[in-house]
Amino acid sequence: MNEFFRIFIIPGGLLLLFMLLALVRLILGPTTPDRVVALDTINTLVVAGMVLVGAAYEEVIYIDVAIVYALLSYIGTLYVAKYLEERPKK
Amino acid sequence: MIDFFITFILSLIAYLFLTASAGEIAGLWSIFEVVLGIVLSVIVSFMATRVLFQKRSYRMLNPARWIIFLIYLIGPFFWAMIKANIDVAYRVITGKINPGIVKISPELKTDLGITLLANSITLTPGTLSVDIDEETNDLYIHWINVTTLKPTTADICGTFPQWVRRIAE
Amino acid sequence: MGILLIVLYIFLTIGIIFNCLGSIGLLRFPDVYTRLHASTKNTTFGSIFTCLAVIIFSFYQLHLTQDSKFLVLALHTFIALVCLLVTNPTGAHAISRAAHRSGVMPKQAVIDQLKEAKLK
Amino acid sequence: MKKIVFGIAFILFFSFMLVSAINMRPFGEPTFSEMDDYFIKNAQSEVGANNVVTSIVFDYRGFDTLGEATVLFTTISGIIALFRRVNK
Amino acid sequence: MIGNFPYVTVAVSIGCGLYILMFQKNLIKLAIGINLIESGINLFLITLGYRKGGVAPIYTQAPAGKAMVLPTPQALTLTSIVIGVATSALVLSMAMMIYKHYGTIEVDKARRLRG
Amino acid sequence: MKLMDHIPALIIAVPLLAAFLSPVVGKINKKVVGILAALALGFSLIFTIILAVKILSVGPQVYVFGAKSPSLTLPSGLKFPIRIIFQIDAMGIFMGLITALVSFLGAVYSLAFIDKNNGIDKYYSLLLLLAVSMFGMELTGDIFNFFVFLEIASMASVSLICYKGTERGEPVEAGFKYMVVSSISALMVLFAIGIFYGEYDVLNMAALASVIKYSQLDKIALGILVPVLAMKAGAVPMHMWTPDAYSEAPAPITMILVAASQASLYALFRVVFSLYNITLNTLVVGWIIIIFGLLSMFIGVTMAIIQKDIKRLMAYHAISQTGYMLLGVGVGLAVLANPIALPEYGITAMEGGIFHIMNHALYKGLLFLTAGALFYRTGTRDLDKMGGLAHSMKYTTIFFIIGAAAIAGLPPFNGFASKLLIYESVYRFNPLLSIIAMVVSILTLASFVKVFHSAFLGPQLPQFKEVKEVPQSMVLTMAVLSCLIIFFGLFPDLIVKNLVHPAVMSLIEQFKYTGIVLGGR
Amino acid sequence: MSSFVEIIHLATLTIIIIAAFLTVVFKKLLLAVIASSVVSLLLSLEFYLLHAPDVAIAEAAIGAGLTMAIFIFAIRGTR
Amino acid sequence: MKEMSKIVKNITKLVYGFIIIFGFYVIVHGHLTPGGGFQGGAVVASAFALLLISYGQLEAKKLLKVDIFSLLESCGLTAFIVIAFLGLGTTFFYNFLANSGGWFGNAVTPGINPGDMNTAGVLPLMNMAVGLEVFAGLGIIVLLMAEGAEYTNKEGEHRNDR
Amino acid sequence: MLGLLETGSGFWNALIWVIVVLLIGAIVYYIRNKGEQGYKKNTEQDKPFISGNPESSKEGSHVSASHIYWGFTEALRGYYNPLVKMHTGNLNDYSGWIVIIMALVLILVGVSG
Repeated sequence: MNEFFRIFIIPGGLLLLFMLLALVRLILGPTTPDRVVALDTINTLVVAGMVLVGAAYEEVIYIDVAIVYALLSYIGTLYVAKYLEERPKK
Repeated sequence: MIDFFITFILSLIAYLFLTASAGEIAGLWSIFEVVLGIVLSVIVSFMATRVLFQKRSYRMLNPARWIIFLIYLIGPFFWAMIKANIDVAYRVITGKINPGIVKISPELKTDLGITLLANSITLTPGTLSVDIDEETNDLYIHWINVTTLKPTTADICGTFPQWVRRIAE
Repeated sequence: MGILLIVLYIFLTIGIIFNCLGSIGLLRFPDVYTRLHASTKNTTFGSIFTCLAVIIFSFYQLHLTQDSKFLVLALHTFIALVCLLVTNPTGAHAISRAAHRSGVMPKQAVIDQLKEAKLK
Repeated sequence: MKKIVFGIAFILFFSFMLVSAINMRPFGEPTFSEMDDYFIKNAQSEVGANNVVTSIVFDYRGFDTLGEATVLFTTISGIIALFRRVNK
Repeated sequence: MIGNFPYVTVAVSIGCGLYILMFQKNLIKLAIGINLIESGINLFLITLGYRKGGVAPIYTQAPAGKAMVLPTPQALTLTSIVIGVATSALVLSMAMMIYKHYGTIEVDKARRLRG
Repeated sequence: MKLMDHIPALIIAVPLLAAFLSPVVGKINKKVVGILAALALGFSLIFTIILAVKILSVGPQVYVFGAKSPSLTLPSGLKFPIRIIFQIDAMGIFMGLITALVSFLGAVYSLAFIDKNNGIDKYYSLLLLLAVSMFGMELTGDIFNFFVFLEIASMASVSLICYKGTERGEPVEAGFKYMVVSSISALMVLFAIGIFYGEYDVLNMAALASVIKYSQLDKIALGILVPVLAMKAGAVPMHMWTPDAYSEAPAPITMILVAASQASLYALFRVVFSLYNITLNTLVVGWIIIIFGLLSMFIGVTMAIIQKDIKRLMAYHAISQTGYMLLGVGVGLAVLANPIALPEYGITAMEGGIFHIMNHALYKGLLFLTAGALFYRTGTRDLDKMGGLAHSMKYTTIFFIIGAAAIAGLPPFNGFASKLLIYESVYRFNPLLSIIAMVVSILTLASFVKVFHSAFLGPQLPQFKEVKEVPQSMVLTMAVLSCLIIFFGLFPDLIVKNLVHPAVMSLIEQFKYTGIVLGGR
Repeated sequence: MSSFVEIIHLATLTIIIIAAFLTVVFKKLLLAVIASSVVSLLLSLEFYLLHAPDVAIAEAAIGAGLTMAIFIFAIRGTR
Repeated sequence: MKEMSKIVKNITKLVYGFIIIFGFYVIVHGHLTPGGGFQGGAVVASAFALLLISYGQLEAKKLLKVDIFSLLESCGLTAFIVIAFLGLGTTFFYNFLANSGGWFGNAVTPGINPGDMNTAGVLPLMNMAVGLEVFAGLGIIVLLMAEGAEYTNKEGEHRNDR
Repeated sequence: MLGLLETGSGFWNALIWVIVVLLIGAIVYYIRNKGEQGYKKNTEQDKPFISGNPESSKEGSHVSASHIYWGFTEALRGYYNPLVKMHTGNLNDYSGWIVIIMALVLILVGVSG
């Protein structure tokens, strides 16, 4: 195990474990926006975790995945938000 | 034409930033890479110029504004962000909240300015921009700790509007 | 090396703590807007620090080994960080606006000027 | 009645899936890897690409990729044909 | 410690997809079910190619002295993912057309062809 | 000659190129697209015939994509092939001939049948892609490549079924149903491929056949592959998509869809015979296939009798005829491990079943085309509303009689020859099966008498006074099919000896199939 | 240390399983779509952890952006 | 489909070009870094989806034309199959440029290296062709489904008539 | 010989069949020609009768498709009712049957060993 792995794997892993907390909100969330917020939080955590895990594996090319993830999860969020915005009120 | 050129330069910079590695040119890029980058940037400019320059405003081309932006980012913005996070952390732990949605009129003219301000507000103390009035550029802000019912702009975002005005107007 | 390691550990610890607080805040707060406060601010802030840790460490390694891959690591991490900084608050804004328009009102709100204004 | 029959069949099938999942070779330890070792060893010299996956996708199994692009083309043709307005 | 848990995930994912296809009545839900089976199978293929302690099969600036995971399943999964998005696009546009003509997307009601 | 070596690739590549170009051509001129498609498929037909002659005289062919030479299957020092290989033996080229013929005729028939609205270029490119995917399924020797082509086939056929969906809802509904079931089947095939890959790290079918052990996981793969491929072929009780899809598609497409479901039938035989062969428990799997066949025959034909929609009736007959093929080949499989019974009647039964595939494609194609001709002139598919059409559509009537006689197994048409082979050999296996097959044949005749009576006979109805004969190209297509039917009926021995028997032997003898790729072992 | 990687695997897979169940359970279509998007995003992370970055990019791009988009178009179209 | 708020639109303006250039980077570096035609194409198509969602349909239709995309898609596929045909001197899909010394023909140093763009024979060309096809194709899917959603839902039935 | 198809327990030759049919046809034609030819066209002799009654009008005599084989389906009502009910056109059933058959085949293959 090299230096990188030793330092970065535990923070990365912890970040990914915090997803479980967000998942609870995804299950409980009384309204739809709550669940979207949980999704957004999961995405942020995953991006940060991906950067750390990539650094831990000492694979520089892995960071590209994190960039794609950060850019595109945002689009998904926007789509849901747009749908919620246009939904006819009951 | 100048729009096209600016887009070209920006995308070339982004491309070169992405592909920096070992090579002949400045020890970072190979020649082939740069040539390919120029070709791709031309294509991207064809696709993105009409999106990036819908309104023909070249105000952001002034390098002085970029420096102010960097100073803003590192100085007041970052400091406010630290404050914000400690504040939210305190609220997470204690659970003391007193929320409400209030309206402020920062009186910014440009779209870029209002965008910058809104995103800054979202990342700073106890505030979250909920909605925007498209005509008058008024921001509706969710404030986690309402102290006054009729807040001024300074109550909520401190010196940000001045900074933003300096950067974007 | 010693100072660097300490800085690194501090940065990583800050990152983890704030991410953790963000997740807990997501659970603890009563309604969408306050949850957005917690999740957006804290997770973004935490991610900045973890990314900064990676960048600092890779610059140090670059200085040490002169291997170009650490430069790539630093640059790409920086780009990821910028993407996160640009997209996260915008996403939060979009969600909160959508939530308000779809009829989810803030709980325990002392004032709601947006509802009074009734945009469209 | 119908639902009960379907339910029983579903449970049976699902249990078969679980059995096959447990009977699979252990996670992370491939028993045979002759073909893949060939790819890993020879992709750089034969194709000249650093990325072994891309060299498989476009060279060793390039015909699959043609098929895959064709699938996308087929779908798009189908969707255009589905949403076209008939001019009379 | 991890055992065959990835394979179990695959089985559960495929099972959930099949459950949706068998018991739920919304056409768009059926598309989600197909997507779920698709994800399960993609995970299955990638899991087959994993080798403990391996790194990605890319030589560009890879860490030295490590084995590489098997590349073929990754190529196959790439194909399968694109096929999956094509499938869901076609299924969903057909569901929209059915709604246009029939005014419903319930499986029980959209069945003029029978007997 | 250099080009001769590349024919297997060209069969696929030429129609594919035409399919990719047809949207561009369609922008320029709409009328040219159809001719382009027919031309490309004509090239394919010619190439297929050349290849068939070569294979039947020289032996099975291989084509390795991207290798240093087209026949270099094994790079030095390897036991298994690493590239995608087309391995074409007699069975594959037999199916390829059917596909080439049927799709070419379908394209020609479409020239007049499909009205020239703004979707015409998409129609032809989808038709070409459907033909390509069928060729791919039949010629390929790589199991994952087979999956890709299966997926193209289902996409293209669904899009074509929905082609009329802009005006009515029923085609879209049929397409949706077909899409859901076919994507389930395709995904399950992919699952089985994953199991094979995980166990043996091999994707080539011949290499897989040489190492397969029939372990626990292989059994599960078999248990997934057999029902799923039988479903794509339209076996009862998973046949419900068939009448929907066949009845709502445009007529030439229905004809090609029959060939497409036979391609999945071919894949089923390939899996059972070439991949597993005698490692599996032949009696059980054989009986499973026989039972599929019996149920298909009987339920298909009884459901057909009560139908009122002409194409739906024919679709149920398609199910019923698929039952014959399954029955014949299933008997062959059940006695595969038995060295006495196999040459005595097993091979004959399989010859009957496989000859029936070609016959079925011909006469069912002809019948669907006549149904399309009726629809083209009358605008309805409801038998209750038709009547007296023999007065105005003479050629169509004659073609319909030929097709109906062939499907009912009346001598001297081709249906009789293949059914006779099945009856006699199956009688030696189990008399009951043979009797059921004959009863089904009688019921088939009965239901076609009904169609003939209600559509063609009777006085000329007033609403059909203006009806004329269909255009030239449609008549030509139907005439070609009728001539083939009569030819096959009069000289069945030519076909059976030269095409069907080698196909059956290539299925039975697994070592030949593996030997093409791995070198005679 | 490497057992920690296994814990990450387990957590990711557990979330995938739970989200798959949620997809079945949720009756509202939008929620089911959100849950399936969680499955797809977490699948991308799992691919990343299994050292398949090519597939992870494809899954992130298609699962996060495009599948969500077309599903939401479909829900809008059938309203 | 209406437009979204001003903030989202402005951010879209900035991010749109970056996503496209990043997608192109993923496409052309397919043989060096993770990525390739499909992934990059999907990323670029996501940029179109972003434009569509934040600017609304009317605005986006001025910028993105289905006809042009359809043409590009055919071009990409045709280029792909033509490259495959060019190898027909040896076999279909033969990599005739690899290790030839010319364009994209440098021999690669075996083992771990920083990556040279000018390698891998026809792979980069195929990547570009497939990337063109995929981004045009997925763009068409997104555009058409957005239009179809307006066409099929109940409110849009009378309003939207091309 | 051309057209000779060995079927395992016999043979089939379509040409011989055609020749036989032609022969029989010739015989029949010959016998038919032997019959009386003394009727005149367009008279009472030429008119068709059904059971001694004059033929009814042509439009009324056409039996529409759903009435053909009415007796057959009526007699087999017990078989047809469940069968038609099985073809619901419900998409859940389609996928359900596939799963049922897959489970059955898996059991059969698994048990048989």
